[in-house]
Amino acid sequence: MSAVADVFSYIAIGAGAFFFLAGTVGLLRFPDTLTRLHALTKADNLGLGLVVLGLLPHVDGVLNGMKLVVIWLLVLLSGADAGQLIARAARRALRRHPPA
Amino acid sequence: MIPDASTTPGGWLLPLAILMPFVGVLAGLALGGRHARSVAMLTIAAGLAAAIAIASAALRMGDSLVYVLGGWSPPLGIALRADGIAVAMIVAVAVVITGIGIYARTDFATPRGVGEARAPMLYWMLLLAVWGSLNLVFVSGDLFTLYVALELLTFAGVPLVCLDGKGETLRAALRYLVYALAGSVLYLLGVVLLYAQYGTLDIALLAPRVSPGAATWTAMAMMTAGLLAKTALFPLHLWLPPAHAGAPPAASAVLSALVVKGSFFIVIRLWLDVAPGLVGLPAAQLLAGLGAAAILFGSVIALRQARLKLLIAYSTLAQIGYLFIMFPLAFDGATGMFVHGDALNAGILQAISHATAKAAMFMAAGLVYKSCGHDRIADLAGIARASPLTVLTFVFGGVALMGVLPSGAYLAKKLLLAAADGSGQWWWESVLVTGGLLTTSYVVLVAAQMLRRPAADAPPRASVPRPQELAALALALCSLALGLTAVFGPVPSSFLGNPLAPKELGATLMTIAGGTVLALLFASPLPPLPAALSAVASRSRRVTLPLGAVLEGIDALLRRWAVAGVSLLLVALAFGLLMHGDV
Amino acid sequence: MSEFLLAAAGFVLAMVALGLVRVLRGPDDADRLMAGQLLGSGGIAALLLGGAAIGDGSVVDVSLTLALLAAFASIAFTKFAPGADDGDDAATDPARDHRADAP
Amino acid sequence: MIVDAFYAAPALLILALGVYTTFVRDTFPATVGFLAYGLLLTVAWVQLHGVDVALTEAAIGGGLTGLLLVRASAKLRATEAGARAQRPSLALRLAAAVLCGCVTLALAITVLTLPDPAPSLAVEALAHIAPTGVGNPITAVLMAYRAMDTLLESIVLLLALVGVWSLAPDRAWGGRPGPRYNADPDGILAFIARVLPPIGIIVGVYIFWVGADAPGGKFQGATIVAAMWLLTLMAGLSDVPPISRRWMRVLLVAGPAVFIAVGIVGVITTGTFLAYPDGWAKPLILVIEFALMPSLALTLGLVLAGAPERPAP
Amino acid sequence: MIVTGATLFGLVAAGLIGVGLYGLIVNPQPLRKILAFNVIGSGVFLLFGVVARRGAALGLGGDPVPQALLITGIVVAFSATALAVTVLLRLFEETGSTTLASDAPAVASEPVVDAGTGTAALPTRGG
Repeated sequence: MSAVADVFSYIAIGAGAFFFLAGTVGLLRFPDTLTRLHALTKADNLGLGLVVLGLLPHVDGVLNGMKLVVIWLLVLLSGADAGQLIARAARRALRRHPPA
Repeated sequence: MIPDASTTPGGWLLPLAILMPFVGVLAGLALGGRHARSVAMLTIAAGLAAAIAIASAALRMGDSLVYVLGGWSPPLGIALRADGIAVAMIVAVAVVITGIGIYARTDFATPRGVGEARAPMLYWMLLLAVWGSLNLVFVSGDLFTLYVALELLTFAGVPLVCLDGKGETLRAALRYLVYALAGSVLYLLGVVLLYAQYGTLDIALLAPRVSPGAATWTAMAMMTAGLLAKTALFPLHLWLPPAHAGAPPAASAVLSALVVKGSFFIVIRLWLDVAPGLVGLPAAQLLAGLGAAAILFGSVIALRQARLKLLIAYSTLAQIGYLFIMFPLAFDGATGMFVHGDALNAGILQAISHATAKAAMFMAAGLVYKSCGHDRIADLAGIARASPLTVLTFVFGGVALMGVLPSGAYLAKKLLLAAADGSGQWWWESVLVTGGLLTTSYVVLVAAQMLRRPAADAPPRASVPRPQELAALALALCSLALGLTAVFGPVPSSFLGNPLAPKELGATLMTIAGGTVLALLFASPLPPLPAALSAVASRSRRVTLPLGAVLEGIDALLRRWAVAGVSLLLVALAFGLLMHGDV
Repeated sequence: MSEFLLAAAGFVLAMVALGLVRVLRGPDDADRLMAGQLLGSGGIAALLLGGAAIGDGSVVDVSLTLALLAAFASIAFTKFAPGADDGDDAATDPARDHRADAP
Repeated sequence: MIVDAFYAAPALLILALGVYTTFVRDTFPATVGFLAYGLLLTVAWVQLHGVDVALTEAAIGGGLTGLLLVRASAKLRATEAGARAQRPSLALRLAAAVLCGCVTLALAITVLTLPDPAPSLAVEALAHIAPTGVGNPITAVLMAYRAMDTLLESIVLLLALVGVWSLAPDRAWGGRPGPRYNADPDGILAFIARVLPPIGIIVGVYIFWVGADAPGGKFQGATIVAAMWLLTLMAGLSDVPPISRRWMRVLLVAGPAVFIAVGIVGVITTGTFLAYPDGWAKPLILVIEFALMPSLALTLGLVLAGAPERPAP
Repeated sequence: MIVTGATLFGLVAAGLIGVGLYGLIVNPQPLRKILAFNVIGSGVFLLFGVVARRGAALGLGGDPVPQALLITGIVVAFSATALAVTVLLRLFEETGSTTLASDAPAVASEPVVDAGTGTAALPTRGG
C-alpha cells in the first residue's frame, strides 16, 4: 500500500515539477506578455495541482487533505482572476505603445 | 547589582504607572469627542499621584522597586525595576506632563458646537501615550520591551509634530519618523546580537554575563548610534529643529522636554547597567565630544535665529549635548567601569532641569505668539508690559538653564565640575563653563528684546490666558528651585550656598556679562545698542558673524539626509572601534 | 522520500527564480505583475513539498495563508498598478481619487 | 547536496531580491520585487522552523505591506523623476557604500562566530508551559511569559492608527477613510471579492483557533480577516464606516482593554498583574485572544484604509 | 545541518542589512527609503530567526522566545511602515512634493536679515 502510494507520489510530483519547468521555459521563451501570462498561469497551476495530488497520500487526517485541495482551488481561483486583470493591464500597455 | 527577580513592596505601582496613561488613551478613544480632555485630566491627576507614591515607596524601601510581571521571573519573563534615577525621572515627567496638561487645556479644547475635533481630541491621546511610553522606558528591565517602548514613543511623537497639518510640518514629521525608524532598527539589531550571545535580554541578568567580544561591541555600537539618532545628538540631529520648532507649542514642549529624554535614558541603561565594564573611556570621550560639539553648534546657531521657536529648538540641540558630558565623568578609572554616582546624578539632574525649563520656555513662546501674533525675536518689544508673567517665565527658564543658584542645572554643573576635577579631565570643565556662557548668551538676547520699550506706533499686544501663564511659570520655577529639592536626594547639601554670597553673585554676574558679549558677537540680528558700543560691536562682528555663518553652513550640510545617514554609520563605526581599542 | 521531496522543492524554487528574473525585467508592468502569480503557485508548491519533507503538518496552514494573501496581493497590485486605467474593474470615484497618473 | 540546494535557493533569492528592490530604478518594480521578497521570506521562515513567524510574514510581509506600498507607488509616480535628480554626490554614495560594507562585514563575522552551543530559552519555555494550558510554546511566550510585550504591541498598533487618523484634514475629521472605490458589480474584481472573503474568514478564524496548540494565533488570523475586508473595499462592495462611529471606537479598544482587565483579574486572584490563577490560564488566554482578534482585524484594516478623507454627512 | 542552514541565512541577513542601509541613505525618494527600512528590518528579523533556529532543543525546531519577539517585531515594523506611508502620501497631497532633502525650517518663512550689518545671512537651504 505504502509502496504504491510512494510510486504515485513520485510520478505526480515529478510531473508537477515538469509543468513548473514548462511554465518557466514558456516565460523565458515566449515573445509577448500575453503568451507569457498564458504559459505561467496554465502550467504552474497544473504543476501545483499535481504536487498537491502527489502529497495527498501522505497527509494525515481528512482535514489536512481538504486543506491541500482548498489551497489548490484558491490558487486556481486567484490565478484565473489575477490572470484576467493582468491581461487587461497588458492590453492597455499594448494600446499605449503598440509594437513597432 | 545582583539580579533580583522577586516583587518588592510597592512594586505594583510600576505597572500601574505604565498602564494608567494607556488606559486613558483607550478610554479617550472610546468615549471620544469632548470627553478626551476630561479623561486626560483625570489620568494626569491619577498619574501624578502614582508617581509620588512610587517616590515615597522608593524612599521607604531605600532600594529599587521591582515587579515581576505575571509572576514569570527573567530570563523567561519580564521584570520592571525602578532604581533611583528611574524614580527621579518618573516624578519629573509626571510634574512636567501636569504643567503641560494645564497649559494645553486652553489650546486643545473642543470648540463649541462640534462633537469632536481632530487636534483637540488627538493631542490628549498622544500626550498620554508619550507619558506611558516614557514610564515604560524608565522601569523596563528588558531590552526588547525597551524597544517596544521606543517605538511607542516615536509613534506618539511623530503625530505631535504635524498636529497642525501644514505641509512643512508634515515634511518635518516624515524626516523625524524615517530617521527615528533607522535608529530603532539599529537598536533592535543590537538586541538580537545580545540575545544570540547571552540568551537573555534582562538587564540585570545580562550585566554579569556580558564579556568582551566582537559581537558585543558591534551590538553596543549599533544600539548606541541608533539611540543617539533618536535623541538627536549632534551630528545626528537633522530632524530636530524643524520638528520641534514647527509643532504647536504644547506639543513642542512635550517633544523637546520629554520625548528625547527617553532614548537618552536607554543609553544610560546600556552603558552603565548592561555593560558598564565593556564600553571604556575612549568611547565615552567621543560621546561627550559629540555633546560638546552639540553645545557649540546648537548655541551659536540659536543666536542666529530670527524666530523664537527655532531659537528654542536649537537650544534644545545644545542642551542635549550637555546631557552627554557626564559619561566620561561617570567612568571610574580604578575599576575600569562606569558607576552610578555623582556624575550620573548630575546627568539626570540636568535632564530634569532641561525638561522643566524647556517645557516652560516653549510654553512661553506659545504665549508670546498669542500675544504678538508672531514670534520674530526682533519685534518682541512691548511684550513685557502686556504679559509680564510670560516674560518672567522665559527669563526664569533661561536662568535655570544657565545654571544659576539654586537651579538644578547649577547643581548639576557643580557635580560635573567636581567629577571632572577629581578625574583630571580638565577639558570638560572648560566645556561646561563655555556652555554656560553660550546658554546665557541666547537667554540674554531674547530677554533684552522682550524688555525693550515698544515704539509709539507699535501694534497693541493681546493679553493671554492667565492659567496658561501660571502653568508655564510654575514649571520654570520648578527648574529654578530644583537644586533645593535635589539635596533631599543623594546630593550633598554642601553644594548649595547662598545665591547672594559675593562669590556666587560674582560668578553669576560674570556669566551674564560673558553671555552678553557672546550675544553681541554672534546674534543675528544685533540687538539695538548705544551708538558707541554698537561701533565696537560691529567691528568685532566682522570676524564673528562669518564664523557663525560657517557653523550654520556646516550644520545645514550635516542636516542633509545622505550626510546624516553617513554620519549615523560613522558614529556607529567610531564607537565600535573605540570600544574595541580599549581592551 | 523526504530527499525526493526536498529535491522537488529545490527544483520548483529554481524555476521560480528563473521566472522571476524574466518577469521582473519587464518591459511592461504587466509582466512584473506576474511575480505574484509565479510565487503564488511556485512558492506554495515549494512550501508544501518542503513541509512534507520535514514532516511539519502546520506548514499546510502557512500555504493556506499564503494562497489567500498572494491572491489578495496580486489583485491589489493589478488594481493599483500604474498602468491601470479607469476601466470596468479599476474605476474609482474620480472626485475622491488622487492617483497621480489618472488620465 | 540536495538538502543544501533546498536551503540555498531561497536564501540567495532573498538576497538577490533585496538588492533588486533597493537598486532598481523605478518604484513600482521595486514594490513588486518586495512582494516577491516577502513571499519568499515565508519559505525561509519555514526552513528556519519558525512556522508561526512564517504565518505572520505570509500575512503581513507580502500581503498588507504589499498593498500599502503599491498604492503609494502608484500615487507618487509623478514625483519620481524629480526625486531621482536629487541623488547624493558620488563621494557620499561611496562613503555610504563603504560604511554599509563595514556593517555587513561586522555582522557576517558575528554570525560566523556565534557561540556554540547557542544559548536558548527553549528548555525553560517548555519546562513552564504546563500551567499556561497552551500547547504552542510561542503562544505561551506571547500570552504568558511576555504577555506585557503583546499587550504593548496591541497598543502600538492602535497608536499607529491614531497617527494615521491624525493626518486627516480637519474638515474630514470623523468622516470616512480613503477614497470610495467603485467597480463594475459584474466584473472580475467584484466576483473575487464575493468568493474569496467567506473562505478567507473561515481560514482566518481557523488560524486563530489553532493558535493555542499549533502555529497560528490571533494576529495572523486577524491579518487574514483584515485582508478580506480590504478586498471587499477595493471592489467597491462595502465602504469604511466613518471613524466617529461609537461602536467602531469601542471595538478598536476592546481588545487591549480586555487584556488589561484580565491582567487586573490576575491582581485580584493571585496578587500579580498578568498572572493567571491556577487552572484558569487557558480560558483567560482565550478570553484575551477572542477580544483581541476583532480589535486587531479592525485596526489593521483601518490602518490600511488610511486617514479620513470624506467628511461625514 | 541546523548550523550550516542557519549560518547561510545569517550571512544573507548581514547582506540585507548592509544593502538596506545603503538604500535608506542614498535613495532620495522617501518611499524607497521606507522600502529600504523594510529590507533592513527583515534582515534583522532573519537574524532573529537564525538565533532562534540555533537554539533548537527538546524537539522544538527553534527557541520560542526569539520567535515570539520576532512576531512582535514584524507587527511593529508594519505599523511603522503604515504610518510612514500615510505621512508621505499626506505630504504629497499637501505640498505636491515628497522630497526630504529641503530642510527649510518649518517656521522660518521669512528671510533672515541681519539688522546689525544689513546683509542677508548665509542661505542654509540644503540640497
